[in-house]
Amino acid sequence: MNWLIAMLQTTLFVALAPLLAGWLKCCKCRLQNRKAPSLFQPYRDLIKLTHKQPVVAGQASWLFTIAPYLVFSATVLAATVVPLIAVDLPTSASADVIVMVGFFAFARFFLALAGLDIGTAFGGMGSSREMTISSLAEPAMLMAIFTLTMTASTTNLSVAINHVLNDGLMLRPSFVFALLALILVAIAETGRIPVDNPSTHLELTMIHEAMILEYSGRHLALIEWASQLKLMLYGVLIANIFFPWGIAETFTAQALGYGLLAIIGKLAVLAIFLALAETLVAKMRLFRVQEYLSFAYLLGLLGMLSHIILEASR
Amino acid sequence: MIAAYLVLLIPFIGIVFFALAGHKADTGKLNIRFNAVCLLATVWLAINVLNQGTLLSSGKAFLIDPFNVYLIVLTAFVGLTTSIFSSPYMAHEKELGKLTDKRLRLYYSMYQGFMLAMYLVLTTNNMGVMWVAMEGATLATVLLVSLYRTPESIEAAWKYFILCGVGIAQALFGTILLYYAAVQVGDVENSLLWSVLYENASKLNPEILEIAFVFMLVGYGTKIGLVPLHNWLPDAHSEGPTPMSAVLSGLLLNDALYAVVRNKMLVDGASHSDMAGHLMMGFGMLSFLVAAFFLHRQKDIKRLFSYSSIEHMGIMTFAFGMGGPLATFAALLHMTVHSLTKSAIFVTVGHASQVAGTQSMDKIRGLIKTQPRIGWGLLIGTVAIAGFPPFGVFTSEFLVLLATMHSYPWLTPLLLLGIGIAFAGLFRHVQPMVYGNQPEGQFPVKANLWPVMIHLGLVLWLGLAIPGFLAHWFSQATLLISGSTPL
Amino acid sequence: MILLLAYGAVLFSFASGLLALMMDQRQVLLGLSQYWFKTFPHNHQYGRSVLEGRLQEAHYPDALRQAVFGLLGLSGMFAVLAGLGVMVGKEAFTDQISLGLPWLPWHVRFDSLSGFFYLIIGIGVGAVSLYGPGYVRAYDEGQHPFAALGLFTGLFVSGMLLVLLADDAFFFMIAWELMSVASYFLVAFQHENPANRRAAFLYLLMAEVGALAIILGFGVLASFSDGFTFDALREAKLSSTWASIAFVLALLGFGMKAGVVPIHVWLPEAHPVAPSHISALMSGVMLKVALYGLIRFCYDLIGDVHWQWGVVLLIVGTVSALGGILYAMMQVNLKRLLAYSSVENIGIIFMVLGLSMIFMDNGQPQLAALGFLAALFHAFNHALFKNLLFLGAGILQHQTHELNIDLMGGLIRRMPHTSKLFLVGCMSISSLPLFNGFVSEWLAFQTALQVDVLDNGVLRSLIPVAAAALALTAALAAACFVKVFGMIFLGQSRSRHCDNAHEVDDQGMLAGPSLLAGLCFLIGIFPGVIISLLNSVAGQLLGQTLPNDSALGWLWLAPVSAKQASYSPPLVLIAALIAGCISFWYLRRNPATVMRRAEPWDCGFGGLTPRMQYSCHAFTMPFRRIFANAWIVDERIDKDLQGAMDQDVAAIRYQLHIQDHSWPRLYEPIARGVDRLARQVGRIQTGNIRTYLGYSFATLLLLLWVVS
Amino acid sequence: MDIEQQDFYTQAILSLAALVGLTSFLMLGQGRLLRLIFIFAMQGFLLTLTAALAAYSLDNPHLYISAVLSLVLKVIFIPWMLRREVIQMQAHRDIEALHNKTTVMLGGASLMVFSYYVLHPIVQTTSPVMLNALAVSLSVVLLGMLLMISHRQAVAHVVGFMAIENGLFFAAIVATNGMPMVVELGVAFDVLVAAVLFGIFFFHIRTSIDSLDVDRLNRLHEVDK
Repeated sequence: MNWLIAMLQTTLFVALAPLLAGWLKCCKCRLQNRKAPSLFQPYRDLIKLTHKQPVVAGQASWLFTIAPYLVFSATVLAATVVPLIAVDLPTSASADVIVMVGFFAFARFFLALAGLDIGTAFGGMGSSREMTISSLAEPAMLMAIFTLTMTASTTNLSVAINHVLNDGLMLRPSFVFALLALILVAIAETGRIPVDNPSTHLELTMIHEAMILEYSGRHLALIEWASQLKLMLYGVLIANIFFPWGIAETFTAQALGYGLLAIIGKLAVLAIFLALAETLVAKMRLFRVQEYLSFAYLLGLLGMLSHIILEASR
Repeated sequence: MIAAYLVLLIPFIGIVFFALAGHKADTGKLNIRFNAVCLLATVWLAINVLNQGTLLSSGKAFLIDPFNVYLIVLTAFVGLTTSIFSSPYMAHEKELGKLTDKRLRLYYSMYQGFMLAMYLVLTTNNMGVMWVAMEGATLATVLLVSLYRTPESIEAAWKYFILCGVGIAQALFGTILLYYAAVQVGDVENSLLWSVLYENASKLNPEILEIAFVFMLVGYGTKIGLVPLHNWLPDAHSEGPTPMSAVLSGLLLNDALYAVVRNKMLVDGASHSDMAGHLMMGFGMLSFLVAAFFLHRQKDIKRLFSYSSIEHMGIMTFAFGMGGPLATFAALLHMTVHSLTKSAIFVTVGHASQVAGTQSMDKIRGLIKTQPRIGWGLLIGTVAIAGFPPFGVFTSEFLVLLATMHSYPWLTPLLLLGIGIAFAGLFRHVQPMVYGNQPEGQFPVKANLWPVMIHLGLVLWLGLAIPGFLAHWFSQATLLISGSTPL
Repeated sequence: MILLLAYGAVLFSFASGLLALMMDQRQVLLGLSQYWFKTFPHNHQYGRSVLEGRLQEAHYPDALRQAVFGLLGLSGMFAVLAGLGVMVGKEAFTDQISLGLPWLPWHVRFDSLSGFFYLIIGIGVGAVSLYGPGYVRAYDEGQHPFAALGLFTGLFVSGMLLVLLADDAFFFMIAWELMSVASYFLVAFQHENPANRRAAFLYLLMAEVGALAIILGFGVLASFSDGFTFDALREAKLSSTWASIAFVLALLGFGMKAGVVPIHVWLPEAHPVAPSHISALMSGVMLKVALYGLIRFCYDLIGDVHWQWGVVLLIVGTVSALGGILYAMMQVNLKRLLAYSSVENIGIIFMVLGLSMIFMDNGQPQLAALGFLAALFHAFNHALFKNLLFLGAGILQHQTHELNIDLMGGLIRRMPHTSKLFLVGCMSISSLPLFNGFVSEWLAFQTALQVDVLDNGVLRSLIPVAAAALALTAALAAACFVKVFGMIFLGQSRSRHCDNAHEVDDQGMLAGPSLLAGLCFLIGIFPGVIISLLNSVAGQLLGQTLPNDSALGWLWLAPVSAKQASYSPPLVLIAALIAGCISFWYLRRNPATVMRRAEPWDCGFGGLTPRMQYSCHAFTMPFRRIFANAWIVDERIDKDLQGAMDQDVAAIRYQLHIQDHSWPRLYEPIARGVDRLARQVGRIQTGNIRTYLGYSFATLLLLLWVVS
Repeated sequence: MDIEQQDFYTQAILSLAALVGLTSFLMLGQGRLLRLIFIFAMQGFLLTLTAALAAYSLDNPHLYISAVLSLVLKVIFIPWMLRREVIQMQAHRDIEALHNKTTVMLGGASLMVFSYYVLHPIVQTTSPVMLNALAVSLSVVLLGMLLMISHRQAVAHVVGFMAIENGLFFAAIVATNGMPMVVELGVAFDVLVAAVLFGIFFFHIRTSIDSLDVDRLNRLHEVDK
């Protein structure tokens, strides 16, 4: 039963991801005084892509064709770890938050390799930048997460969320810092403004898009889906770690339903904030990103230190 | 005891014989035979000592105890292997026209003369005779250093002569002081006999003995090559014929150190301060460090290894000075393995410079490719002398280091520094010589490398396991010198 | 029995070395065999024909190489068996060999710790013995005699094995130096290249200095005890200061061999120039032996570790990890890069070991055991994947005669098997989930996150920072190996050599790496096997094992408690397979969407050329900008100008030279200082005899003044 | 110690010691080779006298042998040989200008004081006469070295070397009434051989550097020029 719920949750995760992307796009368009596409446009795009014949560069190797599947699977696996609507699911015990970061690394590894496979300048550029940014973002993210895990003295996300839930509403300075750090990292990792712009194909500013420039058809669909999933993952992380209320602690239909509603609500609000930020802030130069990320790292560090100095029991 | 007389008699005959017939074609082989017989005699002597313990001749003129018996065998052994090496070497030199018949006669005669002096230094019980023999060794070798009659070799020989002569004169003054101290407490006739002195050591006047020791140390120390009395050593080693360098490094330095240690035993018996030991430690450490730096600046291959000899003599002096069973044992072992290794190295060095036609290290290249045996011999020899196991030099250096750590821990950084620098100095020069491609116009020479292999084999054996009888002698000698055994 | 296996491993490796010497002695062997069959003519007809066939001139070299590596393989197998046996048996064996000093025979002790490292060596040697025959065939016998290579390989392996067996300081040092010297000769094997000579010299020099430091470390312990046997040294009662001095000496000595920053410089010089299977052994195995030495020295001999040492290790490890990977990233020589990456991994191991020490001294033996376990596990993993990568690099060098990453490219199509094996290595070393590297890194994080139990505020804030540095290291490693794999195997070929490259013919050369790759994956999925073995090591050394790590069943990894953290690689693998299969099946079911090949997008400029690809330097440019101070970067762009007023650029040359900070900061000053001092000292030797007499005179007067 | 209270032997020994010391000083300041050799022969003669006196007073016959040895070697043979070589090599006209004669002489004087200082501890165990004699012989040894250090002529070096030997000889006679016979003979033999070798070397050096100036023997050095 628990396993079923876990699978259901994962499926839900995968299924809802394009919706979040659509909602985000909607919000953004509204904020920019443009006419918004349908909320379900991402689904249509994905379906369209899967029906197309994929065109692959002549010199592409097997790695190029297998990479999208790997990227997608790894992201899905990451999704199994993160509690979406309920805690204490068995899947979240099979891997903890460090493994989740590992899954992200896995996906990125293959995406970057795929970018290099064809031998175009764009692919190399994208891979290089992606690896740079992510290698800076990863420690910052772990720093933020460690603050949480040290508070709850576990790396198991589900247990940690439980811990926050049980503690009730407490103002922890460390959480504030960690939250900010995690938001900054999430923006960088999911390729949003001001680090990257998902909607640009301007040659010199692309990061994520440059890597996947050669993809088409179902391969592109998988990669797009994976990145939507990743966006949602980060959203859920932020929402459920720092504002876990509403998540189901028992596996009754009612609790699960509440959980679902709660997370949808939280994500909707988060997306609005993100859209707002993307509208207000301009994309920064590539070599400013390190300052941005080191700021995130600093926040994470501050969170950690404030946990140790201000909050720890001894 | 007959064996001891035999050991002295054979080289004496050798001197006369070769002085008359040293230029004949097969003299080299004859020289080998003389040395071989001598080695047999020393082995016989050693067996006697092993069976009967310390031997004292009837007139007390000769004393064979565990401290010198192994040095005697070692001397005979190195003398033999070096003569094996010198036979083709000298023939080659004669072919090149560097030597005449007359000089060959001189060479072989003085070779035996040197051996005689060495045996006499070791076997005699009389400190005066020891001095005479030591001076005799200088006299025997000084003309060999200038054998090639080049300006450099004459200069080197002159410096060797004057510095060692003056130095050793100080040792005589020390001996006179020793005698002076001894006649005040004992009978006049036997007062210079070491065995008598050693028995009466506690009665001797410590102040006189300390002053005497200073003279001895400066005197014999010149022959050991202790810095700053060492200046003759690299010159003499580099300019003389290579077999001479091999025996100088392998034997003469040892014997001089032997003389110093004999005297130190007396001083230690008389005085309870550690003055003698501390002086030796100071000199040893200084020589070791300075020689290590000198290694970096060498251009001549034989000079390089002569500085390495200074360095190792420094270690031994240091270890003897430190006293204590462990350090003494280490020093005794080091004497053995250093002699074996260094003479082996000089053999390969001799051939290497014949291969390249020069002693200048810049011009010696690619030995392994030219003549693998010489190249590998030099390389392995250097590895051994640098103190890498499983060669015996490692064992002794290991023990010295540990003993130092135990007694004078604040000196260990200096030792560490010195060994590291010396090692770098050796290898930065040796590596380019043995490695690399064969240069144009460099061809193999006829060489007999059995001595090298035997020596290195022995050093390897000593590094892996010290045979029982040798261990017994070492520990007896350690007992004699330091008052207790490491066992 | 197990001890016999252990001895067998040593003897076989030794025998393989000796057998290699027979390369030039075919006639002797022929004579011997004829004599043998003449004496016993009746039996062994079959054996005779085989043997004589092998001894024919045409077959002899190959047969001998096979035999030598076969013996080495046997040695590896015995080592694995002995190691497993002792760890499973949880019992220590002691023995004495009557060699050595008269009052100190060689003491031998074989316990779980030795056993674990035996296992590492055994696997490494086993893989190399499969790989070796094919690899060394390429050497020209006249130029690079196999006798030397085989002899020193055998000695090297037996030296490493003996280090693990040693139970007294003297024997330990002999074995240790045997290992160093033998590997020195291997580094110098192709000595006609100046780079080899330089590397060999540097290596031997640092090995020597390190060994001296170790001897002194033993000396400190021996000063407070009576004897050199490890039993005696364990009894030594040290004051805290002396214990710390001993620790620093040991760290210096073993760290020099292990290659921690800043005493790592021999590593990136020596590993690239040695034959690849030797670099694999050096990097994959020998560095672990150094680690063994440190563990033996600190945990076993000194006994009670201080948390301050842990902090030192943590800092040294962090610096090495970050420094190592940053330097690695900038390299274009593949083996040099791998060598720097070894520095990084050793750094990680040291970090975790430091954590273990900190917990140990703070009364948390269980967490100490966790850290210890993580460190050893990472050592094991590193041995596997670094061995794999070096062997892969050897294949590449063998096939393309090239080690410069910037001149490779597109090999995934020409060398499909190699590329797959190499990919496994890259994934493991980048610590991606499902592979072994990840497990140990995960354990390392788990250790670091237990910092809450400590009281000391400094430690509590230091350790998380170190953990973040570890995260950064891992991410950088991933970037680095994306570069490596991408530049070598992906894209288009950048040189003629690579155009003509093809897959290796020799099955053995693929079998060795395949073995390692398989282990990388298997252990990534079933880490419990190694952990239970390691538990026996920790139990014997620290007296503490991890709590029932099998509480959740053998599928799970829960080092502290299931509540705190758990990881189940098999489940993850299953889930990944499910997700992958579903998506694969779903998307490919429509036959109309068959893949079509076309030209890649070239912005309309008419065809891509290999020169348009990102190169190594281009790929790492952002890192170079961001971590600018980590290297000494010398970047130069020369333009050839032509035309009127010199305004047209005809050609651009780009030069990049990247140097390690430790050279100009540490080593060059030392070298200059020695040279300067040597020059000063040389002034003693003036050549004037009167000066010399003056020295003698002054010495005499001085001494007389001193004694009177 | 009052010299009036000593017996005649002691008085004579002390006077001879003073004379030996004086000859050493004279040699130290001497720049002309032939005169140097002459003073050296004088010193040898004084030693012969001392040995003979000691032999006579102490009734020690083997000291007579020492006296004869020293007469033959140090008064006759070596000076004769040196003189012959110097004249043969046309070196007797060379006058060596000592740069800082005063300093050297003062240094010599302080060496004498130093010798007393060094040997002073011995005074407890022995008569002051012995101390004086030993101190003089030590200073002769040291002055011999100083002679070698300050002179550049090879011949002067040989003289210095032999002067050191003289100091030792003097010490041996005065302090211990001579060494055991075998040692005496051995030493004498060594000195003889050394003297012969020196002769050979003069010839070699002369042919190789065309001079007997030891400062020109400086090919083997390790100083960066």
